[in-house]
Amino acid sequence: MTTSMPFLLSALVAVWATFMVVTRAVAIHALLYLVVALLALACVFDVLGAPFAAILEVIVYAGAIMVLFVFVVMMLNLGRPDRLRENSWIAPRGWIGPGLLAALLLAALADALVVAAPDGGPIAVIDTRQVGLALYGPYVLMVELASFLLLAGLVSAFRIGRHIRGEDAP
Amino acid sequence: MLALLPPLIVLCPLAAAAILLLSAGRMPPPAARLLAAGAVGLAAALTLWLAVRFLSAPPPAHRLDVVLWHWLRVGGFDARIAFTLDPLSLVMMLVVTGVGFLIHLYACGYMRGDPDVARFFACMTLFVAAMLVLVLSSDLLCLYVGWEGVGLCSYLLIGFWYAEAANGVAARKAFIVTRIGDAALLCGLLLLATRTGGLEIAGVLRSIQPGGPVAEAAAALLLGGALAKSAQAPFQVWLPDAMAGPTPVSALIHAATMVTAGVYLIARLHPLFLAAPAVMTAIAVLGLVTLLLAAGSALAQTDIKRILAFSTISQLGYMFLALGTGAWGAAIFHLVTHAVFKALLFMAAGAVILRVHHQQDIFRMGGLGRAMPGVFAAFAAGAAALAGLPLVTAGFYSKEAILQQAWRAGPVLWAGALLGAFLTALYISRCVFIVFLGPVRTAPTGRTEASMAIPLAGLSVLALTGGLIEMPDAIAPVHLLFRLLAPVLGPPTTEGAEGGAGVLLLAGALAPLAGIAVAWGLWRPRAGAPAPADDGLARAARAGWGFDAAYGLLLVRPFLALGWLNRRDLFDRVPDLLAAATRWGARLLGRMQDGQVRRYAGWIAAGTVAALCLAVRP
Amino acid sequence: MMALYALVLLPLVGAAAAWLAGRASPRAPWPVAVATLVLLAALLAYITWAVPAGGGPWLAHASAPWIPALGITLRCDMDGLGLVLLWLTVVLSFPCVLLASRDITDTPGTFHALLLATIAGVDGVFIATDLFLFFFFWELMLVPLYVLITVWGHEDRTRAAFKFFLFTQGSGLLMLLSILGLAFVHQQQTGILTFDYFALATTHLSPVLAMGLMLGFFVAFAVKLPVVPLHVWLPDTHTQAPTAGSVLLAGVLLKTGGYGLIRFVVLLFPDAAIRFAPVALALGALGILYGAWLSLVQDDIKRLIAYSSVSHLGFVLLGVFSASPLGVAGAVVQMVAHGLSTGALFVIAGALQDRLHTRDLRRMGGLWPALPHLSATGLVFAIASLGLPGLGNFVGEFLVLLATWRISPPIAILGAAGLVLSALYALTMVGRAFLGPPPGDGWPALPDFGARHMAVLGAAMALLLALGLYPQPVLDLSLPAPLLHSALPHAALTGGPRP
Amino acid sequence: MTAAPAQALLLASMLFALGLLGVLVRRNLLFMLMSIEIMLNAAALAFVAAGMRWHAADGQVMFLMILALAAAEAAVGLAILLRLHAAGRPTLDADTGNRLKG
Repeated sequence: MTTSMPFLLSALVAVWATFMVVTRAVAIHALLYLVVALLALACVFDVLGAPFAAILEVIVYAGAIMVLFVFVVMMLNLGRPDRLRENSWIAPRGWIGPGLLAALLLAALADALVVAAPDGGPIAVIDTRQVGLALYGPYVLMVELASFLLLAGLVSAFRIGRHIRGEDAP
Repeated sequence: MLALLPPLIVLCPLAAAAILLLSAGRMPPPAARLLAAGAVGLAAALTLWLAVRFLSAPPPAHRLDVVLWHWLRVGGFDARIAFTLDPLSLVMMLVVTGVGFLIHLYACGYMRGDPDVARFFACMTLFVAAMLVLVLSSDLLCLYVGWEGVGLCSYLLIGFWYAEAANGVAARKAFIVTRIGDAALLCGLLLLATRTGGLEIAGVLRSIQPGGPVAEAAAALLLGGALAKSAQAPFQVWLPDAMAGPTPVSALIHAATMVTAGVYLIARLHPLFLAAPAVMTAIAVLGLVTLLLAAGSALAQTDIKRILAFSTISQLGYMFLALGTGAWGAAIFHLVTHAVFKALLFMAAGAVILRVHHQQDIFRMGGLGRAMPGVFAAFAAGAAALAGLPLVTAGFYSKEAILQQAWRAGPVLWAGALLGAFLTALYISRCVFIVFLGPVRTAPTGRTEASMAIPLAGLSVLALTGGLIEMPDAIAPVHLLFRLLAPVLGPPTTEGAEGGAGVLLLAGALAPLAGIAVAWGLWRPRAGAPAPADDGLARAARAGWGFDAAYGLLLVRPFLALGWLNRRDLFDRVPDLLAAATRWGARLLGRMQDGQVRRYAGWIAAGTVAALCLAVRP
Repeated sequence: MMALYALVLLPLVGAAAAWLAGRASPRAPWPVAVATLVLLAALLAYITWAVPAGGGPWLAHASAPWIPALGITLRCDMDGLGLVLLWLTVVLSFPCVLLASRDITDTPGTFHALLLATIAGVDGVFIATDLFLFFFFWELMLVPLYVLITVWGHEDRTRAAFKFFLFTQGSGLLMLLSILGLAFVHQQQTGILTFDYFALATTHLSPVLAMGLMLGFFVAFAVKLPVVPLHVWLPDTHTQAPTAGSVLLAGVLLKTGGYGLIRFVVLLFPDAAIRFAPVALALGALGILYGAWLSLVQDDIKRLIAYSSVSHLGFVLLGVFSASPLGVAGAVVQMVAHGLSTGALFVIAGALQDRLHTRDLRRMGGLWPALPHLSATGLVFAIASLGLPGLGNFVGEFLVLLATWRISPPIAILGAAGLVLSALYALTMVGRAFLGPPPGDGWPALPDFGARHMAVLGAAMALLLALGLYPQPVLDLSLPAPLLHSALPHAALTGGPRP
Repeated sequence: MTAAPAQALLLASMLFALGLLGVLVRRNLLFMLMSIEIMLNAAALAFVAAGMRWHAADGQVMFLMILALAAAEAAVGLAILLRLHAAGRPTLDADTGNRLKG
């Protein structure tokens, strides 16, 4: 089984960066690692022949959503005490159970892959046009659903975040 | 006409009991006394008339069957309420109604002033009715009705003065102990009914196969019932306590009639017992053992009624000894004479007790012979009959008949019975000497009523002369009773031991005289106050040789203790356990939903992993 | 004969009337209930009188479609067994209403309505021969009684009622499973879905299946009877129920268990029942001894009586599973006699609680001078309860023991030992409650039983005496009618156990 | 340029497991949100890899759906987070989340 170098590299970066996200104590560091992981994932998408997905990953995820996170982190006003508390919260003892569970999950998934490994084949690029045709053809209902979802998210985020200052105090 | 009489005789006391019960205490005491004594007196008169009619013109085969109605008829089993009149039941009826009437008469005087006299007489008349049913029944199940009925009346009357807690306990003890025997008797009936298809006495006796295990088992089970009812070892413990009842009750139920029901049962079913030799031996041995144990206990008692109670047990032992040796007629003879003289003794003792303010300790009495000569004479007559004073008392002749039979069955039995006769004379003479002779310790007051004196006089005469109906050949060949009973009990076995008959008679006559002489030596009136012996042997004898304590320790206490331990019902814990398990499980599951986001996520993940594992590798 | 339906409908109509009357006036429901019972007794007398002479073992019949799609009909048949138990129900309803329920002040309309509804359910149980209908009535008698206990019971009523409901309901579901299983097996064999008793009786069952289905029925009826390991609901329920509920429960509802054992366990599954008989006999003997033993050590008078019920009904189990007409007749007599004697004892216990405000025997004693009539009736029924010959209980116990002895003498001996224990607890109860010295400085003036109580209890005593001395009418009626509606002559069962 | 779908799926599995680890381990709501983003991305990757295997656009359509979902989730989640912070829970401790009520 051969593996292309770009896939391997970006995959490694993605896993490493993700691991760093999970283990960082400082929020902004974790966030930056998350951006790195997302960018590596975009590379993976590209290698898998999904350039449209790769571009959206960069623009929407790493660009828009992560900026949202950054804004929030800035508003949270985090400092040294937060970092120390964060360090105490991720003490090694708490890792055992979740680690076992995650390892078990990974093993189960890997096992599933061994049982029914999809055979590899030549990668054909599926471009934006094809995606667009599918999206506004058979999946048009899902587009509507996604728009509803986003609208609902917008409204609720607005509703929840409206009274943060001032009158909410009581 | 003759066939109407037995049911009518039963009906007299039964109707009186029903009226007294239904009046619910509203009947004035004189009316209640009149009704009860009148009803039993009427029954006695009818019985006497019946006896005359029966003896003057005996029905065919000397028996008269009166079927009243079919009681149970189902699935091949048939039981009837039916009476049989034959010489045996006639003799028993005469005893029950005759002695019963005199005791009722006596009770009219004895119970004067008791506010609850209607209840007393209701139970007494009911008892007479039940006892009559017992002796008249021609069906064993019908007999069982009377058998339990007399037990119930005994319970009610022992506990008559219910305000005293001890009386209630004694009553319950009497009922329960006899009930144990009743259960054995019932099992015997079940066995017989299964084997013979019915419980009619004649049919049962016809179908007996001698020596078979069925006969042995049935006889043993019936013997259990008889032993308990007649207070024989090992069931004798209830009778001394039963003296808690009023004295007429002790006289009627616990001396004259009910306790002899066991003797009657065995005599009635004697072919069954003849078919079971091992059981016969057991009867004789148990009778002898009881006779000696109880005589020993009587010797150590201080309560006059308890002396008489142990004496009753001892005399019943004589009857069982006779039964065990096959001397049915002798047993019935002694039953009759004992009914007379023991009723007399109890009633005389009751008269004494009334006059000395319900004092029952003989060591606080004394010198009463001068103050109440009539009662003294009556008691002395009874005591002489009990001791078996030669030639002039009824007790001598009946005891003599038993001794003769015991000699034929075996010298050991005879020697034991003779020792018993000596002890009997010893303890009753002790009682007479201490109570009636010597200095006065408690001054008697009042007078003995006429209604009490008349029965005493009548029974005194009977106690002295009643034995003349049946005499040993060596004295005079009079066999009125045995010949009367012959159609039921078979011809009397008077042959054998001819050579030694005179010697035996002499020995039997000397033993009571020796007892009286020794008693005179020990307890004759002296200057100092007599005191009860208090060594270990005397204490053991006074306590009835520890049977009570042993039963309490081995049976009653463990049973009750286990019951109290399990009072909350072991099985009741099972549902509680189930409920606890459910609650525990609920708490466990509830802990999973504690509002901790991360734990929820963990559970979701765990569930996912589990589902995944199942989906991938089923 | 449509009169059979009226047996169920009349109490239900009476219940509705009592409820409506209760809305008008709190004193109105009682006369309504009494009138309903009088009508019911008249109706039953009419049914008894209308039985055609020599018309075979089934005395009356009624049938109408109910849910045709599922083969469920409103089929009712009455045989002698049913008739005897119906009479017991009607007779015991009178003490309930005449003696116990008049003093109910808390919404008496609803109380009487529920009481009558329970009676309607019991009536239905004794006549229904469609298994679905039977189950319907089985539940109908359960639910009103549950409410009766929960609302009008004593201090710990909620728990007791809940226990009662769980036990009877849970076992009832087992019975429903068995009913459905039997109906489905029958449908597989014949293609007809029916719940008809007589049709289902012809179903061929494999031994294992028959045993399984029989056990479903057995558990339901064993809980009701009750049989010893399943009896635990009974003492609590009896103790906490209002007096009328206790009387009805002990006198009548327990009998539905015995009736069901005869009608549905032994007759529907004769082979399985005979194979199961050794276990059932052992359980019966255990029940007799265990009930009597625990009865002896109770301090609560109602609990004592409740455990004595467990002991008495062990005889019923013995009789039913002795597989002989003798035993069944004995079981029926025992049920009737137990209903009368224990019902009366519960009336007396209830009266004691009303007067002394306690059921604790340790706080009683010496009541005879204070309450002579009450104490005397208590003594009389205690004596009946200990099985004195000449009273009904003895006839039942003797016949059962005789039938048992034919099969297994050791079991019969254990049963006879129960008679000793019954004397022990009955006399202990009398001794502790009525005899002995009164506690402290005597009892204050207490109202004794009046003429109404004495008359009703006296009637019960007279019935017991009649049952004890001339039980032949009940014995003749008590044999259950054979299964097949037409062909079998009556001798089929009287001849002994079916092969 | 070849990459077996199995390898892409393996990568998705690893990322998902890491994300799960983050959700379970971290007490800070902010980090939990980040971990959720990782898990969403892993799922998206699995879709894209599947689409690649079948040469179909459906995988990327699903990716778009997940993207919308993630955007909505981030918006609402971050809003809640800010509100919590403002309402006196500056530590953003998830373990005290059960005290939301009352």
